[in-house]
Amino acid sequence: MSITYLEAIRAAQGKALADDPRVFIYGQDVGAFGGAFKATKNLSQEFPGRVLDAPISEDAIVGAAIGAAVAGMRPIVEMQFADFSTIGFNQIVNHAGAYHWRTNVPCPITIRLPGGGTSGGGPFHSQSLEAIYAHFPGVVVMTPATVEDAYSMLLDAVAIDDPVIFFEHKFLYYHLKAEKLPTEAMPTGKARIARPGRDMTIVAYSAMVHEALAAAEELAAERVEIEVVDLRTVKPLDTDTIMASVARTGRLLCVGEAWPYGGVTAEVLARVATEGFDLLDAPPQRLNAKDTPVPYHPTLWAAHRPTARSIAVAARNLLRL
Amino acid sequence: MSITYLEAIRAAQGKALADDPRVFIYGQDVGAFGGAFKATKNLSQEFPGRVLDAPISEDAIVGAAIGAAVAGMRPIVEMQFADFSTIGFNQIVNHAGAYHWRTNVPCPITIRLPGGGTSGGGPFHSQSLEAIYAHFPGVVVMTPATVEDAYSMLLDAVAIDDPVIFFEHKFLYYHLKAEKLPTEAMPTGKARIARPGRDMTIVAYSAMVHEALAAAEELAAERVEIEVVDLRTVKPLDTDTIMASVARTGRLLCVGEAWPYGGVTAEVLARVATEGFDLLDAPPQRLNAKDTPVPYHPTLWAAHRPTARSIAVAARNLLRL
Amino acid sequence: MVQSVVERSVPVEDAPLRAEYIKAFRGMLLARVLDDKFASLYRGGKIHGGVYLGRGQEALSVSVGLALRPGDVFAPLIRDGAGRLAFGESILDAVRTYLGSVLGPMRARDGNVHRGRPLTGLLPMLSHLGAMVPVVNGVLLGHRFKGIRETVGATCLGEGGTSTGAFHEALNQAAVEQLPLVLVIANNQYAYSTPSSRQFACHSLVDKAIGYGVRGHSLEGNDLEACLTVVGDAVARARRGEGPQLVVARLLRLCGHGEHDDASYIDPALKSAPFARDCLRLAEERVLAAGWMSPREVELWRAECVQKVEEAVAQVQREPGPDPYAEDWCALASRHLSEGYHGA
Amino acid sequence: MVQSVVERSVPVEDAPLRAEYIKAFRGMLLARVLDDKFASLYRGGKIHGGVYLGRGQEALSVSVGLALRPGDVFAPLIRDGAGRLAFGESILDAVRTYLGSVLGPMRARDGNVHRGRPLTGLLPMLSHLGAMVPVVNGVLLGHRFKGIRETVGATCLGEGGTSTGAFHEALNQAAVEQLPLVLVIANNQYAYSTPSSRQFACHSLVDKAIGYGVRGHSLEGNDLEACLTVVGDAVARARRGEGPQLVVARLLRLCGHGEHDDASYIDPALKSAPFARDCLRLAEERVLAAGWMSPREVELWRAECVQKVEEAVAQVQREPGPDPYAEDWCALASRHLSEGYHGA
Ligand SMILES: Cc1ncc(C[n+]2csc(CCOP(=O)(O)OP(=O)(O)O)c2C)c(N)n1
Ligand SMILES: Cc1ncc(C[n+]2csc(CCOP(=O)(O)OP(=O)(O)O)c2C)c(N)n1
Ligand SMILES: [Mg+2]
Ligand SMILES: [Mg+2]
Repeated sequence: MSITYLEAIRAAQGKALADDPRVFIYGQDVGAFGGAFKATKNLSQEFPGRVLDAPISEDAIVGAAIGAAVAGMRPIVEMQFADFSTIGFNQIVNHAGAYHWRTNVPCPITIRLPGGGTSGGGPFHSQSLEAIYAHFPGVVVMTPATVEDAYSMLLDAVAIDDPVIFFEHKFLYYHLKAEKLPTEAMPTGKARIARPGRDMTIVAYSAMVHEALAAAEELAAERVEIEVVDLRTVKPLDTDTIMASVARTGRLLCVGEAWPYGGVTAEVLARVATEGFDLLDAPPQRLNAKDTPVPYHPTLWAAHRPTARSIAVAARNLLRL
Repeated sequence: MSITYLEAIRAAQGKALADDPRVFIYGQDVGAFGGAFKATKNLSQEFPGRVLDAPISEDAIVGAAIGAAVAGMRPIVEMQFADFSTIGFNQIVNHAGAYHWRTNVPCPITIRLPGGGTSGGGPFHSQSLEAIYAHFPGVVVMTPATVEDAYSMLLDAVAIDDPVIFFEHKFLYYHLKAEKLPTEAMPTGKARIARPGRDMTIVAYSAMVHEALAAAEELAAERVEIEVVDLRTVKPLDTDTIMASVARTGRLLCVGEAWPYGGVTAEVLARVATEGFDLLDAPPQRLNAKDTPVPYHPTLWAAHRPTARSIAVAARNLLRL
Repeated sequence: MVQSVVERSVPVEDAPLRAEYIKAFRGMLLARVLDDKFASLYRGGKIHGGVYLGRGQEALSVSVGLALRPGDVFAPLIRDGAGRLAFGESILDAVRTYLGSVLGPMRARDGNVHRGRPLTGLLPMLSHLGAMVPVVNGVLLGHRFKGIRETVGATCLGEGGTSTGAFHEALNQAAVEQLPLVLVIANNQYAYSTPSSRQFACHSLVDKAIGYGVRGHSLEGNDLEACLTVVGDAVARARRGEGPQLVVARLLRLCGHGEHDDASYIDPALKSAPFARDCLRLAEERVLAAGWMSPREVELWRAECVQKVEEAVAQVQREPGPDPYAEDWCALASRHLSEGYHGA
Repeated sequence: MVQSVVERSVPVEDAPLRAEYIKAFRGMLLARVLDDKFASLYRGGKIHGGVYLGRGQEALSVSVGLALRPGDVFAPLIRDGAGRLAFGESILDAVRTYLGSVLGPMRARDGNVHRGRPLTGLLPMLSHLGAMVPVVNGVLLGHRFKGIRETVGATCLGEGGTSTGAFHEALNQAAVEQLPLVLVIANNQYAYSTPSSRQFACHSLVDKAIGYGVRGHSLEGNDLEACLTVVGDAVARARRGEGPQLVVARLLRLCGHGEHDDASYIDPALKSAPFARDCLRLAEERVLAAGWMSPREVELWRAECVQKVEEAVAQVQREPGPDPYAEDWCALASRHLSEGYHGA
């Protein structure tokens, strides 16, 4: 038996619904249809009345989730694509994000955002928006890179008393497989050493973890041992694990699929430069998507985002510094 | 005669309207009333039919500005507060920002966002959102800190063939004064040395330039010469000027009124760490608002944002490193 | 879609609503006195930031508060001082929030009209107009999930707020889910300085009801009896499961947008329209004319209101403001997930 | 507010609209052939990303395109292949965008239905539903400022798109400004898998018109004559300065949401409703029955369409895709303001 990243997300939602009567799911086409990506397949049949189809009203969807949370529920919102969350932006960052701080009442909502690029997705079905959410106070931003994390972090997200922005990567949905679902997991907020190494640290998250691992594999043949850190949660950022890794390797490359300006990679570099300056044997580097919209055409798209190849090139350059 | 920051903004709009028939102004209460802050005072009387009151529809306001720009106009949009731009977010970042790249047709709109904190403003009338706009491709983000820049950069903004997000700081509106309006100006995209010094570089923008200058003044009494760089435009970021200053001083403190995660300060630190690592004699530092919503109460507010005092403390600490 | 239109009510000699009317009038007067105090504190420089009053809108607002009961949810807006008090908000909560006492419900973190106690059903507003409507829907959905029956959710908007996408998405959402939402629109002719002619083009905002498939009600918002009747009817219908109710009241704002604003843009012609008459004065005339209260009773109550308000203000002025050094700057409820990282 | 409701039209022996009807029918057929080709290219794995067809919606869509003229502006949506062609979009533009040719209007940067040429009045859609409506308003405002008269702006939405805040804000904006906007709603019963019962609760979407103060029109969207008449009337009224027009058509989507979708969720009962009949077949029956075209003429035109489409596809398949090394990754029109900084 093997289970995909997407199935893990479905399974986590099924478990959350089964375990906790406060949980419900709200989003476009999530009901009988099972969602645009089938992440809620069969759930409306298994849990009648608890998986609600929403109108095309992202602002009202998030607003209602906030109200339900205040009334004691644990809503999971599915946006059809992360890109459409820009319509629910105000409710997410201003209302949900500030709720606990203003009122002392928690606002436990989980917003599932199918994000990241796929071939042919184009400018508005490919975005990686983690940084704009992480910029705001009061939210937790998760970016699971593995099947196991997709499962256990989503369960965590539902359990957490704060708004969680859960970026699931569409590129990983079908391709990424695991043997079985985990029974235990690292705590939220802890990064993971996805591959140990001593010559350089590559910090990555979401789909980029796999590109980084592939690059590390490639460089292993050149007798370079790269440590890959999977952030798992980009906010809070596990600065300790990053710093400990950089202390071992002396070199840092941070990779993100999002745009560079003010991205997660900028935040990681800023923190390491500030707090780990003396650990560095070379200037820290980052690799991001190009600063243009995400292109539609596969060959442009492949050049727009970081890939194992471009990461390997950047890593080799960094080793030479 | 003296002219305030706010009057400069009014004057620039008057000049833009007078010089270019393609210019019009659209926003809530901007007409006969002259705007919530009076930034368009008398303009509807002076330019009949060219200053339009809008309904409370930020999304449609920006959308209409985009359409008008495509039809050859040069709209200036006023949002009543920068915070409300989260409602027009999708049109700004996705539609306007991607327009030229997708279609090869420019989208010259100027969006004026009265931003930043004032005493008693509270969580939703105080935000500094420059970083979330700068994260997106295809926009120019301006943050004038002086009366002269408020004037000349706004004229530039209207002339530029791209969407310009123009952050005017409410705290500077009435307090900041100049003798007269400038007749020439630095080009957009160039940072300014607001105060020369050789011991440390403080990079700041918008209202924080004045806090930084006050801190520099304070430290001057301690025989420390601080160079203050006013970014003027946060995107594009004038990395050259920053780097040249850091090359002179060896020390960098970057100050922003926005939240830290992925802020302009993170971007500046990341670039300096990457490209100017060897110029640094000490770890680069940053100072930001606390990672919570902006508090309503003046004493909380004063502790939430960087001030001359906290900048001076941070600067002294950095000098000791 | 059926529409109830109530025109100005004809005074009934001894209406059965006598007790309710008196209660409402007293609530309106208390709200006015509190508002007046805020205005004077503002003029005296004692309040940080803006002050937003409900002058002229008390009849409508109080009717909303009175029609609700414990367990219901209410998301008032900037002109709902009367409705808040009627729903059970204390004078202290209002004063503490305006004066920035840490003992207030917002603990000086948020101010003025941005106050509430979500767990008692009083939702603190977001500044962004329209944003409260879907949140009320969500609470009602939550009640439905939890099997809590016969609760109602009410929220108020100005006519300007109807131009927001949030209003539209949420009213439609309530209609699709058939939620017991009562959405009260105070068409006070202006959104800040913007007249209705620049805000919408329909004949009356109640004409929107049919396009959402909800019941519409319209009334003169300065007529307390009409307000009590129509809002009461709307709330009762929602409670009975008849789905969302859209109430549209016509009135005039008898103050500036905020206390910084002299409202000089208001068309003088409007000021002499019947719907522009002060609802509080009309209600007072009515209780006196009907002999429901004597002039002395009214004066006693006014004096009592002043005393309550003065006492609250005096108490709060002795209360501590926030201590920034005691503040731990943690936005998350899950403290263990807080980075505590502020970029410094 | 006045409302024109046109029920299914009674065939007129030799209607004056004969020429227009034939033109429309030919346009529908071309659009169908092109759509079929996209579907087969998709099945053959030749298209990256999704394919969205207008099958069953050609009568409505073509009527919009035909009612417009040069100088007008049109913001089509995902099911407007027919309207695009009628408005003047070339087959090549469509094929090049789907196949990612750099010679296409979007230069392989954007794909499938996200195409247009703003300077010819054909606005490329944003994916976010509803977002095109205010942009059309803006173009019309621009025309007003520039003194360009009697141009019309049309845009289409599905019934699902009416739930967006963008739709609401923009229709209200058009009404306040009295813009010549024609907003055409294709109520094809489903938004992706979501039936109208989960999308809105009003009786008919045309009931929204009165709440905006705009004229509403409703019709059966598979009746080409009704489409030509009603859409033509709406466009003419807008052009005459009668303000925004809301057109609501009832029909059924005769394909999946995209070609990846088998649409198995569609209620079989709906499929046998009169409004579910294929508009193209109905139009063909009509031109044949009226003797406006002979069967052979129809077949010749169909063959010609196939040939045009095949030629375009063959040509585009020989055209280059984008060269990432030639790409300068500059999102700004003001190249001198581009940082050229990509974080690498
Ligand atoms: C989305 C949004 N845009 C702008 C504002 C700024 N603003 C605050 S109150 C107001 C006018 C509100 O008018 P109306 O809704 O009619 O209520 P009234 O003040 O008349 O009671 C405006 C524009 C806001 N709060 N929210
Ligand atoms: C704001 C927004 N939310 C979600 C989507 C995803 N989406 C694309 S098409 C679609 C269904 C549209 O239904 P409808 O408007 O009825 O048009 P139809 O496809 O039936 O022609 C959805 C939900 C989107 N494009 N924009
Ligand atoms: Mg109003
Ligand atoms: Mg549809």
